[in-house]
Amino acid sequence: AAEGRIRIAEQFGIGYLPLHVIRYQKLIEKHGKAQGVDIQVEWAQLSGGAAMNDALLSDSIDVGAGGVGPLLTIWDRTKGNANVMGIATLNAMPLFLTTTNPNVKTVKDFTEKDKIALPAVKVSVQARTLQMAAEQAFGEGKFDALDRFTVSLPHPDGTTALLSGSSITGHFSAPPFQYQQLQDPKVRKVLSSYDVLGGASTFNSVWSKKAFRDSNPKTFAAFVGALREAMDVINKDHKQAATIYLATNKADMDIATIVKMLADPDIQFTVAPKNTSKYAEFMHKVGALKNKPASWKDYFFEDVHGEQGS
Amino acid sequence: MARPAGAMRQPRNYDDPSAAQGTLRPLLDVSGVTLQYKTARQLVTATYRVQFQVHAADRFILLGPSGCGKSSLLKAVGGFLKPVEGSISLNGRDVHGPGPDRMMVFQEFDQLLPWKTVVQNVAYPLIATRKAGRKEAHEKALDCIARVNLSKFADAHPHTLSGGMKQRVAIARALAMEPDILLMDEPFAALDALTRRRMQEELLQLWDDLRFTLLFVTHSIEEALIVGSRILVLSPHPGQVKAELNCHHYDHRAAGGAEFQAMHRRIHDMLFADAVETHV
Amino acid sequence: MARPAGAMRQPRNYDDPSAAQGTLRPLLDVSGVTLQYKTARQLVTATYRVQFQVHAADRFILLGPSGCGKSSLLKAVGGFLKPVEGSISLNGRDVHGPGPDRMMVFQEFDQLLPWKTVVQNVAYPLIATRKAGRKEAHEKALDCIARVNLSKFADAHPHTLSGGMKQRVAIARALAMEPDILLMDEPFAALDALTRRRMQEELLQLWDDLRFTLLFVTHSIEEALIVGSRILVLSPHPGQVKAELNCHHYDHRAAGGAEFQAMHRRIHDMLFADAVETHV
Amino acid sequence: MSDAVLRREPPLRPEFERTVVDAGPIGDVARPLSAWERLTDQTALRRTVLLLAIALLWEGYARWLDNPLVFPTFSDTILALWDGIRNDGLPTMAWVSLSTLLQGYVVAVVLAVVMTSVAVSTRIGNDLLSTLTSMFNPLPAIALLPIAMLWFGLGTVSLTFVLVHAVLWPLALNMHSGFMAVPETLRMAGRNYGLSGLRYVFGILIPAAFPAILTGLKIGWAFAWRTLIAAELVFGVSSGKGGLGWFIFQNRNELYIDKVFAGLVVVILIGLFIENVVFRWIEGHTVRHWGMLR
Amino acid sequence: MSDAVLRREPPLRPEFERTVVDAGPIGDVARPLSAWERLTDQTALRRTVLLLAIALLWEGYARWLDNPLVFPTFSDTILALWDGIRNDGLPTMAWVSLSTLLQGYVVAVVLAVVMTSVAVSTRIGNDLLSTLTSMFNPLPAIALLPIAMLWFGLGTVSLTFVLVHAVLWPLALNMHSGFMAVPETLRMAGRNYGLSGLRYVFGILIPAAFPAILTGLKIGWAFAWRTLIAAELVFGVSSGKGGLGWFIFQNRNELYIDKVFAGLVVVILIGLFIENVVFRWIEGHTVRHWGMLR
Ligand SMILES: Nc1ncnc2c1ncn2[C@@H]1O[C@H](COP(=O)(O)OP(=O)(O)OP(=O)(O)O)[C@@H](O)[C@H]1O
Ligand SMILES: Nc1ncnc2c1ncn2[C@@H]1O[C@H](COP(=O)(O)OP(=O)(O)OP(=O)(O)O)[C@@H](O)[C@H]1O
Ligand SMILES: [Mg+2]
Ligand SMILES: [Mg+2]
Repeated sequence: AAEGRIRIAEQFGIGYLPLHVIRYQKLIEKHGKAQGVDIQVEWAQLSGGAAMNDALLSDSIDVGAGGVGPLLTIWDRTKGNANVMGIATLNAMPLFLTTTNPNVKTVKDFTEKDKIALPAVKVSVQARTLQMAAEQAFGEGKFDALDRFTVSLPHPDGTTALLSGSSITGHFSAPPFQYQQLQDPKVRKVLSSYDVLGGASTFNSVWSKKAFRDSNPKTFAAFVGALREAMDVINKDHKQAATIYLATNKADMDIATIVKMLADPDIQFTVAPKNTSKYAEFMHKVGALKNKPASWKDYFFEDVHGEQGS
Repeated sequence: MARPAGAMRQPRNYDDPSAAQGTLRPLLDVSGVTLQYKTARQLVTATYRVQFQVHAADRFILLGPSGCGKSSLLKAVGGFLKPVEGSISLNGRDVHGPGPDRMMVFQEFDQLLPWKTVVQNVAYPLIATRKAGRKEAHEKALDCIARVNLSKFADAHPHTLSGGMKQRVAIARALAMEPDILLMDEPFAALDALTRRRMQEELLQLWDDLRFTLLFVTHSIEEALIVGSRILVLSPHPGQVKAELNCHHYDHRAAGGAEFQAMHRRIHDMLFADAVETHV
Repeated sequence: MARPAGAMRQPRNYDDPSAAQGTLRPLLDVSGVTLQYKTARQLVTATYRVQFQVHAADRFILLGPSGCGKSSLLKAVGGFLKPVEGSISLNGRDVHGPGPDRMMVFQEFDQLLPWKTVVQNVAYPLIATRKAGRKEAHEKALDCIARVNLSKFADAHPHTLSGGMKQRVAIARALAMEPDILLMDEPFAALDALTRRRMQEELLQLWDDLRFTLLFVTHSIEEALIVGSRILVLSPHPGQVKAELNCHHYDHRAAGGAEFQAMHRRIHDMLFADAVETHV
Repeated sequence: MSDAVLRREPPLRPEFERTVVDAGPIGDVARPLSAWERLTDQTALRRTVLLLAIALLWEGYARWLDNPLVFPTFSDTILALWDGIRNDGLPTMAWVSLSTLLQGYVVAVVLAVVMTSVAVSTRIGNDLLSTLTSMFNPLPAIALLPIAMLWFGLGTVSLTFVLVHAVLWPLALNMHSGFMAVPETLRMAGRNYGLSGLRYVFGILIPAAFPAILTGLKIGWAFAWRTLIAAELVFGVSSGKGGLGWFIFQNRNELYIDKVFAGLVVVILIGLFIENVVFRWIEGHTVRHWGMLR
Repeated sequence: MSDAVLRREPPLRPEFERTVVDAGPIGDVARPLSAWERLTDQTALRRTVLLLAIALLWEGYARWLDNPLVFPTFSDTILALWDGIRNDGLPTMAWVSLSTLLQGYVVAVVLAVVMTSVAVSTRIGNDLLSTLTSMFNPLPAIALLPIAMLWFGLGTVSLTFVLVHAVLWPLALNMHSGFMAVPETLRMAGRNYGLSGLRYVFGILIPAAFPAILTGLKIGWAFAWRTLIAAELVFGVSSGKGGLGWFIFQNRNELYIDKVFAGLVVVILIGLFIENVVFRWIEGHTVRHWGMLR
């Protein structure tokens, strides 16, 4: 394809703030000009990993965005043909397992009577993290000990189900739902993904086909440059970032809530992958990945290889 | 099986009025009945202030030109149509809706239930009204089907029958019910001369056996004279009563006679006079 | 408007055979036609090896008892039914499927298009076959509707008509087409004596004007004699040819006469003989 | 048989003749209706009362439930609707959805007519329609998504494609079975006029099967909405103009359940309008007017 | 008018009478069919050939496309299907889905019969059905999710509820319009027998409207599948004993597109079976046998 066009898909949520900033401040256009190309940017919002994959593989978009799990899966499946790889990460965020059951202090305390909602049983990042936590709690190989308590529910439905006191007593979700849940005194945090992985971990990344990067080097570079600049904007001025978030999402949330979220040390906006290889190893071990990456550099383009990643 | 063409019903002493005077209250009292159809765009008056009384065991004929409201009148008596003016009462009680006491043979060919075979069609009303058990109804149905000469087709579905055969099934269905009042709307119109005659004889024979009350629409003067005991002559659209005539003294044997011919001509002229009025 | 009842078609010199001899090749040749209906469970033979020829300008009558296959024969000529044996040819060419050269009046009341008004129903085939423009068709339709005495109901939809009125519309529709061959299946069965007579006269008048070929099913011997020029008498189910008779010399005025009566009786006996054979 | 029956004879009555009055000026002699009858005769009124009752039930149940995160009250929903109209551009969103939907609907109707026409004309066409319908009708929209994106990319065309899938099969099914149920006499009348092919389909089959086709259109309409709303969630928005489905999705994500319900109420209102105004009008001027439907 | 026409007279022919042969032994005199005619007469054969052609087209297009992650070839799909049957318990999953589906279907059918019976008996019932249908029919299943969870919790009952929603409205619509289109004469015949209420509905209306009802049942069946597959993802019956929808969802998430297609093929196969065996049988023994459908 000719240089000068990039189609980016994003999803819903605070995690995609860097993309919102890029869009709001027209950063790609700016970086493109610097390289001497006029870039036409098209934005789409898609609602889930599967739609993202369909769109990317059918060449409806050039850049997709989503969780670590889908990135690893699509990298694994397209290795050798479409060659999809990560461009960079968007953030590192903790994912919380919350509960309304007062008897549950650790994951070991879940019983038959409990139901844990996840966005997708077995395959979502939350499900993988829960499996890793189970393995840590119950011993090597027992990663599926909690699977039978889990049910699939989209975050909003899971949240309402948890808060309205139905049979859902546990929920492994993501920002901002987990914070909304914790505002309710009934709800407590059982686990954070940071505990399981031993530190900050990437939640969302962006990825594309190798072919796109090869045939559009300048556009691609402009996108990476824009992404880095957006990170700087966010990290320097929480207030401005929050304003942009509200403007692009038409959400009438309280600006202070967002600023507070951005100021949370657990929430980082960075292009450097954090603890992704632990996921990769685990997924390979349980058979979800056929290829075992030697390091995170196997599934990210060189553009971020200089970062302190893991 | 059908009887040979010559067999006739037993003679009755109609000509002795004192013997004939039964109850004086009519069984069916139609008084001042106006029937109208209202559609979004127009209003059609089918009959206008029609008045007649039918006594028990009458064979009452409605005779009139096409479109004069004969079917509508019959439907009103059957309880399917509400008069906008006047009243219809049966045994002194106003008619409210249809019922199995007044079995109807409709003019249309599509009155049989397509999902039932001929014998099922005839047996069904017997079963539905609990007049007979399943087996009894079946036997009775077979018997009536034989009378209309359709035994060969007892297990056929209605859509495989010819027009006349369908009408014969409908007749068998009505006869099997042995209702107190039988409403028949040109039941023999689709039948050939031979079959028609046989059906007329069957009907009269059955009447002789059961003495039900018959309300019969026809457009054939001859049929009216043979089948009926009293004839109501209606004017063209909208139907109004033109005359009521006695005709209990004619049967098939009388058909050739001079008196019969005179009566035929009288009615004929009555109807044709109209035509001249209207169309010249 | 309809003519007064007395008006008759012009006299024709039927009795001079030399004048009548036109072409010798028949227009319609039905030879050895067996018609069968096959359903999953049974096989019904409607007619068996029926043979007849219709010449141009014939008024050919099919006469026979109910269920003998008259309608089926007419449908086969119309191209709606394929014979399983024998052949039907028109002008020397085998009949393949229906066409507007053979306009058909069906026996059923539901042959009118319910979504068209009376006048539209009559005009539509003219427009569909491009025989006339929209306006011309409309005028012609109104004219034909007047002939069947339904002008008042020209804008009514078929479901608001009585049975006889529906049939008259179907007749008007066929007449308006002025087809070369007109197939009519008991068209007057639902009509009262008066209307029926007027329709018969209209039909004969039109025939006199246009000299189309008429194939006409009826179950009335009298109607057969008056309307027809030649009668095919069929046996009961399955229909086979019993006789072919000439009757071009009868019209309404002849109806009372002795010769007419004799012919009537002859056909009557022919049909009733059957009845005795079959039913005793 | 008893003798009593045998002897039952009607009384002899005198004959009479009457002169007939001129029937020209007979007008409407219907009895006047009572006020109550006239009121309950008004379909619009009856249905409005019904809708009010449903709204009241909703309000009552929601208040009793007292769980606004799951089931907001009717009044809250109406407030949210008002807010959505004023601040979130709900009418524009509804219009975006509606216009996409109409496109897909029209395409599907045309396709259904073409396919069923072919199906009634040839035996192999019949086989094809029947096979395709039974194959594709049960497939959920998501199954078509990859193909849609492959062929048409992201955007309205793909949505239209999925909508066509939602409408086409039920409509074709209804149309086809409607065609098949057309009475033989009517078919014969049509073929007697020399009609064939499309002229036969449009001249005879479609009007004769119109009650069934209307049902198909209604079902197709409803399923187009269902599919559109579900598909908009997945396809999301491109180039910034989301529809009703997106509005619902977004508000669900932000847990504004009252706004979710407001979005659904818009769908319901459009549905009521289409049924009670558009389809009712069509029915009144076609099948009811023709006496094909009570 | 030309004189030629006026003078056209048929020739006079002699009269004749014939004796009629005994018609008793007339058998089937149909002409024997040619081998080709007999072959193409076999609906099953024609449809099998058609299916093979579709499979070939699929294989060809997929090979040409060469994008197995979006559109796998037919052969790959069949291999994946085989693999799914042997290793992933696909038959069990299909059975899980099918049994849930049947439950919802049966409930919906019963409800539809009840609702339309009420609707034809009373005017307010008619209003109610029409209003409810136009309100709820366009609502996507996700709109019912919160309510379903509230009332029935997670699990099969909720799934059934959503299925009922998918089947009920289109079936009720078809049923009701079928009832409304029953010819007046048949209605009158039924009422003449003194039938009313449910006996009237079951004795007259349902058989008379059976072609429309069958269409409704077919559409309902298809939409039950669509909804089930979409809803299983969301309601995701507790992990472990998922159905076909779950199988498809999981494999889509893991990008095993050939398995996704294998799952869809199972849906298609079930659809073909139901249409060509079950519904065909029903049609053959009812509406076709009764001459109500060609
Ligand atoms: N459903 C209807 N809607 C409107 N008008 C109707 C309806 N049925 C009948 N009519 C009108 O009522 C009048 C009388 O019709 P009806 O069927 O009673 O006549 P009829 O005497 O039975 O005629 P026929 O001998 O032709 O059957 C006709 O003018 C007809 O147009
Ligand atoms: N569609 C059909 N399927 C099967 N059998 C049929 C069908 N139509 C007619 N028949 C049978 O064919 C025979 C002749 O029927 P047809 O309608 O031709 O009779 P007809 O002479 O017109 O009788 P009528 O005077 O009663 O109208 C009958 O025995 C009938 O049962
Ligand atoms: Mg009548
Ligand atoms: Mg016939």
